[in-house]
Amino acid sequence: MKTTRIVEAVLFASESPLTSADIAKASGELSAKDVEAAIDELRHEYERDERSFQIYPLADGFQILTRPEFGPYLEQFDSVTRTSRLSRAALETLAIIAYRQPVSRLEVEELRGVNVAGVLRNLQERGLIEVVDRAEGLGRPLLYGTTSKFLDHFGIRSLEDLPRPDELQISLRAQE
Amino acid sequence: MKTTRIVEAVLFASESPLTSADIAKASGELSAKDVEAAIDELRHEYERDERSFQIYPLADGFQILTRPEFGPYLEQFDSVTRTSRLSRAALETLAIIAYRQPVSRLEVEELRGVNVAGVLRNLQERGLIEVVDRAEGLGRPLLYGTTSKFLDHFGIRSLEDLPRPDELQISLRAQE
Amino acid sequence: MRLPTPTSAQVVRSDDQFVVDLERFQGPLDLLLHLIRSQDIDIFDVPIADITAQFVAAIEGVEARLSLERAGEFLEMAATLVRIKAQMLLPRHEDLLQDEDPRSDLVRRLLEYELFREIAVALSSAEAERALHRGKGYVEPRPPPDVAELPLELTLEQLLEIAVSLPAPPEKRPHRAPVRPITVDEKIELWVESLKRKARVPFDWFVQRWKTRMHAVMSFLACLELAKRGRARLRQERPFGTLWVYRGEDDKDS
Repeated sequence: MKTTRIVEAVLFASESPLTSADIAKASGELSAKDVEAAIDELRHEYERDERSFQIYPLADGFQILTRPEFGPYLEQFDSVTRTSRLSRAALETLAIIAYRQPVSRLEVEELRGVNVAGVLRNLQERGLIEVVDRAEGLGRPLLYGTTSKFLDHFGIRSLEDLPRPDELQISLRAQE
Repeated sequence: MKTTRIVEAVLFASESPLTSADIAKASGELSAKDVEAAIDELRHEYERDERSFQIYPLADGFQILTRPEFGPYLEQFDSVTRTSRLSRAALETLAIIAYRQPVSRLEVEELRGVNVAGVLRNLQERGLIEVVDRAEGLGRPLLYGTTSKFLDHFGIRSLEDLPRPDELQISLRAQE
Repeated sequence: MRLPTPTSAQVVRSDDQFVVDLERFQGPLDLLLHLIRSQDIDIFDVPIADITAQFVAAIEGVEARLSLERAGEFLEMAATLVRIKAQMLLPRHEDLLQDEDPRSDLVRRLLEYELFREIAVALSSAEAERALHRGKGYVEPRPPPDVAELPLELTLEQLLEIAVSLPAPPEKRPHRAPVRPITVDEKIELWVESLKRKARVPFDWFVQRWKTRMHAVMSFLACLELAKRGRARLRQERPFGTLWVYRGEDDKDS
């Protein structure tokens, strides 16, 4: 196996920067000097081929990084692709809150059969639910409801506009 | 900026497989088709230049991975993460979920003849399965399915690429 | 690397007794399949009396060897085998077509389990193959976009579909009394909490989720009380427009 290829594989797969001496351990026949020569060769190849990555010498060794000029593309990529698709757990929780609000965490957990603390936090961060009241009784647990952002998202004016077909089983305290 | 360079940068800066449609979002002027053409070109370049990595189709998308022949060299580096192998119980459970999804815990237990609550929790924590639906009927039990991380873990392109049961040795034995 | 599938080495005959390392088996189906396959028995014509005897011998003392739950799984299978054995002894009707072989259900389960066991082996080698490849080890950290800013991919139809799929709430006494006293103080507390998080809150938004008029009245009285104390300001741009409740600037209480 060619030295440059081994060095490239190690640099690619490593989570942290590696010194030439570290990299040399990949194979019994390698010296730190061989590794440095290989890195020079690779750097030259990447430059010549206009690769979008390069090997950079850092304080504690070498690391392959994306070239800085691609930063804006990565940012654009992040902001568009990381759209908030809700998990099944989050969707179920949101549905329960939408149809049964104001509702306590305990009640949601009884309906879903699992702990929902993390999911509630997530939905709160997204601005879809909020604390709207406190229940009577022991510890006066927080009660959750949906936000105006929730209504806006679905283009409905008020909670009364939420469809309530007959087969809906989780509702319908709201109709008292 | 050349399309191939942008595509390369986005793939290079990702820890998990990306679909061509997602990659296209890095720039307003790209289509999924452009991205696929760029990936073909990059694959060809990496092959020609004998790079130690290649772009592989994986989990309904693409990811840059080191070539298999470098596996042994990478094993000795602490800074290269190793994914732990799954137990036989986990593999059998995953096999059933992969082929029968969406499937309830009860169905999995009937097929394996053992309780699988712990295994399911474990697989869920590892992100290999998730709740995808609820069944009809009493209590509306949760139904499980595999995630894209499942495909990634086993190097599978898409669910359709799973070996068909009739391709497996065993069904032949059953017909004897 | 392949899975450690049970081999005949795990069953040792000593004094006409099977000594089986049960830990190596995934469960009763795995053990039963092993007994059948390792002896080249035709799975469609299993000598049920022999196999039952072997199975029972193999799991002897299982309660002490495995956890209660795992032991239960083996014992349940033993009971099933004994029942099938008994059914086989019963005289069968002449009308054979109608009369299903008592073993057929078990055979179907065994074949199905064997299929998945085989798939698991295939998955295991796929796993090993995949483990030879490594992804990029280090990816420059990028600031995560603010989740609250991201467009949410969810339609009302999807939400409804999820809502419909949810089970009915368990029948039991209601969590709260149907009518509960509503006090101004309670509403004041609520407004204060709310105004801590937001500079202004529309009055409507706050009362619309309760249908009873009493809530609206108490909420309004609470606002007036807070305004009096200087902890809130009320503003309405035009008649019948939105009534906004602002956080008070001269918060006398604090």
